[in-house]
Amino acid sequence: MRQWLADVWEGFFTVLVGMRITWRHLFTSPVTLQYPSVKWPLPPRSRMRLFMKYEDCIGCGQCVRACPVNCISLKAEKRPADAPPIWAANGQPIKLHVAVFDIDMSLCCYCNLCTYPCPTDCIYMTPEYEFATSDITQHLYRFAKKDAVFLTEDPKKKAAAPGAAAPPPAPQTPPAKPAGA
Amino acid sequence: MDPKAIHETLVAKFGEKIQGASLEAASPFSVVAAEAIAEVAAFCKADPDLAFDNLMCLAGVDYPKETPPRMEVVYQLLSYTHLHTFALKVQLPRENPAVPTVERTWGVANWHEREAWDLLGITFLGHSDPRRILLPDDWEGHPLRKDWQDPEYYNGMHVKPTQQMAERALAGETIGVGPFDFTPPNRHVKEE
Amino acid sequence: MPSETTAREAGRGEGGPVDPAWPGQPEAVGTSDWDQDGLDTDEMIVNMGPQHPATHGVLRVELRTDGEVVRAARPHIGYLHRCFEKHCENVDYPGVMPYTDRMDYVAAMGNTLGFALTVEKLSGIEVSPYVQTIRVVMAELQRIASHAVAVGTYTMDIGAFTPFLHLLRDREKILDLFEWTCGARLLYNYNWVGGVSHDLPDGFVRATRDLLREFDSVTFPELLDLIIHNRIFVRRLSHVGVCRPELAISYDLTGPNLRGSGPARDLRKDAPYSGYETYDFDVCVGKGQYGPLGSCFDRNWVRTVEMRESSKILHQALDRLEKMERTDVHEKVPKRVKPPKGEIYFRTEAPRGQLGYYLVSDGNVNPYRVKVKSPCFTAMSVFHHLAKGMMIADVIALIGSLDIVLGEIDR
Amino acid sequence: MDATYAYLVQLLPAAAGWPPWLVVALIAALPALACFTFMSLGPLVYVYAERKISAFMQDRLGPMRVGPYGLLQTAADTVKLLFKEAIFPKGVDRRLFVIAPVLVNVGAFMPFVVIPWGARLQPADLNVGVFYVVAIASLSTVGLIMAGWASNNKYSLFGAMRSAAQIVSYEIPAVMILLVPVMIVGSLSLHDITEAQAGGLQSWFLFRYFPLMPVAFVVFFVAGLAETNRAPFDIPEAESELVAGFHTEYSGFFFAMFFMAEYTEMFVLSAVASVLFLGGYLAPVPALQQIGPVTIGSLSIGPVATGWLWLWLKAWSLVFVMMWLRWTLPRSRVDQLMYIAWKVLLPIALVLVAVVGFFVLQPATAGGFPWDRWVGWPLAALLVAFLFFVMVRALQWNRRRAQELAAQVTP
Repeated sequence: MRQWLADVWEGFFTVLVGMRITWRHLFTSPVTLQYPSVKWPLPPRSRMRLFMKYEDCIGCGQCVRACPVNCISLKAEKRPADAPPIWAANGQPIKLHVAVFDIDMSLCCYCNLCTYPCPTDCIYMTPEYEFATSDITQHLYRFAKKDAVFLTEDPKKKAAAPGAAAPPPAPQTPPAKPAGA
Repeated sequence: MDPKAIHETLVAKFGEKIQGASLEAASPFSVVAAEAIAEVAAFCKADPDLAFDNLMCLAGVDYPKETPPRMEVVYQLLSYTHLHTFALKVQLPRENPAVPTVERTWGVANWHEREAWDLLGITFLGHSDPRRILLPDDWEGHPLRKDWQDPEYYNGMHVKPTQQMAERALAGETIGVGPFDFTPPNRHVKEE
Repeated sequence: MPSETTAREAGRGEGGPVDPAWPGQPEAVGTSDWDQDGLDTDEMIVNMGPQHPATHGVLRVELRTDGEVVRAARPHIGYLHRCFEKHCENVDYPGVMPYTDRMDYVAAMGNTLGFALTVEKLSGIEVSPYVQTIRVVMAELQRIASHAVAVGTYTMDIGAFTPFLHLLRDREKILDLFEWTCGARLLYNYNWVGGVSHDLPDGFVRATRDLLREFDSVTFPELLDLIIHNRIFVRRLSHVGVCRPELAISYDLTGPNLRGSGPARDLRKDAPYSGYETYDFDVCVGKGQYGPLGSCFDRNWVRTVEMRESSKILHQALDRLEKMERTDVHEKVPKRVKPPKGEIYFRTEAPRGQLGYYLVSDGNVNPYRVKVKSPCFTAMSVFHHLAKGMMIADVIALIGSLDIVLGEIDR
Repeated sequence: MDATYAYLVQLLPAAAGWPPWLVVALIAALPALACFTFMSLGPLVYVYAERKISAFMQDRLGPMRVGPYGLLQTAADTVKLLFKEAIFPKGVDRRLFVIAPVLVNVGAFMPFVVIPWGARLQPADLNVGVFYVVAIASLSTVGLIMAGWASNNKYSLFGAMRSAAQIVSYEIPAVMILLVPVMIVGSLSLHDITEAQAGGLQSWFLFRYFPLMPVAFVVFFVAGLAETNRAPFDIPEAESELVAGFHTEYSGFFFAMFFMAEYTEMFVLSAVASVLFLGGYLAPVPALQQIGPVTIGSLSIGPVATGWLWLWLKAWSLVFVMMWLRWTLPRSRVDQLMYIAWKVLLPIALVLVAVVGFFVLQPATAGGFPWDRWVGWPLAALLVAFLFFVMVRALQWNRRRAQELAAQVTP
């Protein structure tokens, strides 16, 4: 009987304790957001959609080899010998003509492994995350451009040359790159 | 007990049936004759000095390029009493590999052995429930074998994706979006 | 309250195939006794899953029930099988990392940490203390996040929604920290062989401290009050799914599932890695305060208090981080990860238990063979033993208390 | 009926000359129509309230999209449900499948006939009102079993069986408790029961025989929760166990009908509980029973009877408590449910009936009042204060114990 009473009382009491907590939460401010109208500010390192800056790609194919899911397909051919020399923004000469650079974002696993080996940092992940479509072919991003405007001067030489009027248009590359991956 | 002592205990008990050992490796192990594994396992569990009451992992490995080609089953043992670990290894022929089950010693072996059968095709003699576990029941073949070829179809479905979009694009189909004439943010986030 | 036992006894009492091995001589465990043809007339087969709301993913359980009482249960797994182990043989070591993330997607940090440590051990790489401390911080934050999901979804299985969302709220804050650090919220690819992918951002320590303070002082006591000590919750669980230590060890239950049965075995104490031996923390075990030791309540209880212990470890690790000099987190990352020929079995204490990697290397850039001993896989293998004689509602409680993630079972 | 007739004649003086059958049909149809419209629109509000309340308790926002603050969300949902295809799965018994939701709704709506909204605002003042409510509300059980059986689904069948067992068990303590006010009043008419509580807050039955009637109220409320399948007794539709219980296979409009019935039952139960214990349409202070007449300039309004408002408020606050409970508590198990019904509620109810019956027979306490006013009320104040004190102390103790248990986790 005593056990019975204690059980009943404890059942009743723990219910009240729980109710007290939910009552308190009734008046705390919500933590959720109204998503499309209010957006969470993303931290700068967010890894979302991949982007490849075609003007800086030297066609080395390291990203293709690093990708664990084979979502990058690249076709590069030798530039003709008589073509004018061009450079990537960090001063790497572009020896190959990148005919095709496709990223299938429907396969991408957002692991960020492709961005590390890139010698010119032309492939990187952007904080853009709203790219859902109802057509899966819209997830094949074709980065190769027919009419790309390349740097025709070596940016390093230009920067070093005395009296260079303006800095090169493309942003500077980061100084050091972590090894590996 | 250190691996050497464990190995010696096993050799003293089973003699010829312990065929070799590698005691300096990162995970030391003894090689046990296939037909003896069940009794060795039972001994390992029952012996108070060894007291391997836990089978941490049971893995099958396929070595087609070794001479002779073989399959291995590796039993990773742990004793919760003494907190020492050891491994037993069984070497099997690649054709019709079969080894006695140890599920009566460690209950967990039931599923591990089913998995080894499922993915590598190693038969466990005397197993109480020799069904596939991860793959569908009507799957043919054992994918973790090194000579495994993906089938074209399974139940009328393409096992491989028909053709990836990138291949279609390379073949000249006009799909996909681009080119992109802007530079989105985040380019040099690596340096910060 | 005697009703819990009577229900089970009714299941084991008259008629019906009663398993002689339950509650189990360890010699007889391991056999399965599903007899499809021997169905009694008053029994029926209930198919629970793979689309059942409470099977934590795509688990399918066949139940042979007599009324509400389960006579026999047979779990079917593999609905989420992606053959992770085959993938590993075809990609290089850094490329394996994203795949390990996707096994236990609720606790991805633990998976990558385990694989990174395995490869490091085989190749003889020692990471700096700074990286080790970062890894500990991340692993413990992940443990809190993972247990929050485990306990939260468990309360939802039992029928209470509110604690689930309260816990997810705190988990989101942890995920914010992860996103801040490495850019991803769920699948991080953060632990690398020989380092971590990003250094901690400035202000990380302070933000983590704020989070922990709120967790310790608000969420955790509220969780205990709201649900864990609730009488209905206790009554639902405290006599259900009792797993004795011998059975647990024989079936290789690890982590909170094993500790819920009594043995205080934690790899962070028994075989420390990443400098866990230098932290002061306790191993949480089930106490059986409301019923027999090893019940669903005890397993859940261990998870609950482990969050508190993780927070204790985190406080110490954050103290060290503040004093420590920063080193390059990529310092030891090899240009090409090529471990020497050999094989290794290495295990870490992931949130769900011992996560073991059996790695065979033939000296190439690709692993020759990777076998994962996932804690959920072994935890699920004991299911048919514990489920016998339960009621259907208890089956849900049992699945939840084993805290399975189907991505890891099926791999 | 008389009142309705009076209204009718007032509105349409010509109606007095109509043939009697038409008049009778009209005076029967008008309140029925009014009742039904009011009540069937009710669930729109309840569902919205439930979603908002649950959201706030879980630190969420709840529906916000449709209309300002999501006010039109339930309307949109209703439209969606009405336009959705009603799917008949293979093997259902079509006739029963269609009748079942109708029957459940009949059981849910019919009790409104006898609920008094004011001294003369009552569709029908049956002299067996209480009995009628109990009898007609049980009709929905038949509907639930029909639904479970007709669905040709094992989960539905489980749900139906559970609900049958549950409602039959909980009917007994509920009816026992209903006896208590009936004994005090000596009438089964809900109107008479309400009128017997006239005289302000202190003469409500909740506060008579002080320690007894609150307990009776709680018992009745708990039994009512079980009868309406609300948490923590929502096991017939326990979504984590039985997917959705008896309405697993229902879709579209039929599902909407079950949904409507559930919320209507909630309101019915709350209204009946208010009538029996909280004074029904009576205001807590007699002066508030009617407002007015208010004279603004030359315009004179009133007197306006506020009875309907009071009943509505009381019922609503009980509905709120039900929602509050639902979002706090986990679900209990079938056998525990039976335990609570037979071993907790029924003994308490029996004791209450006996003791209150004794008091009713005693001339000194027959009205309930002399004993109450001078002993009960001070006692009540003391007891409430004491309970408050105990609550606070126990909370502190609970917190401390939780912390202790969390602290000493080593074996």
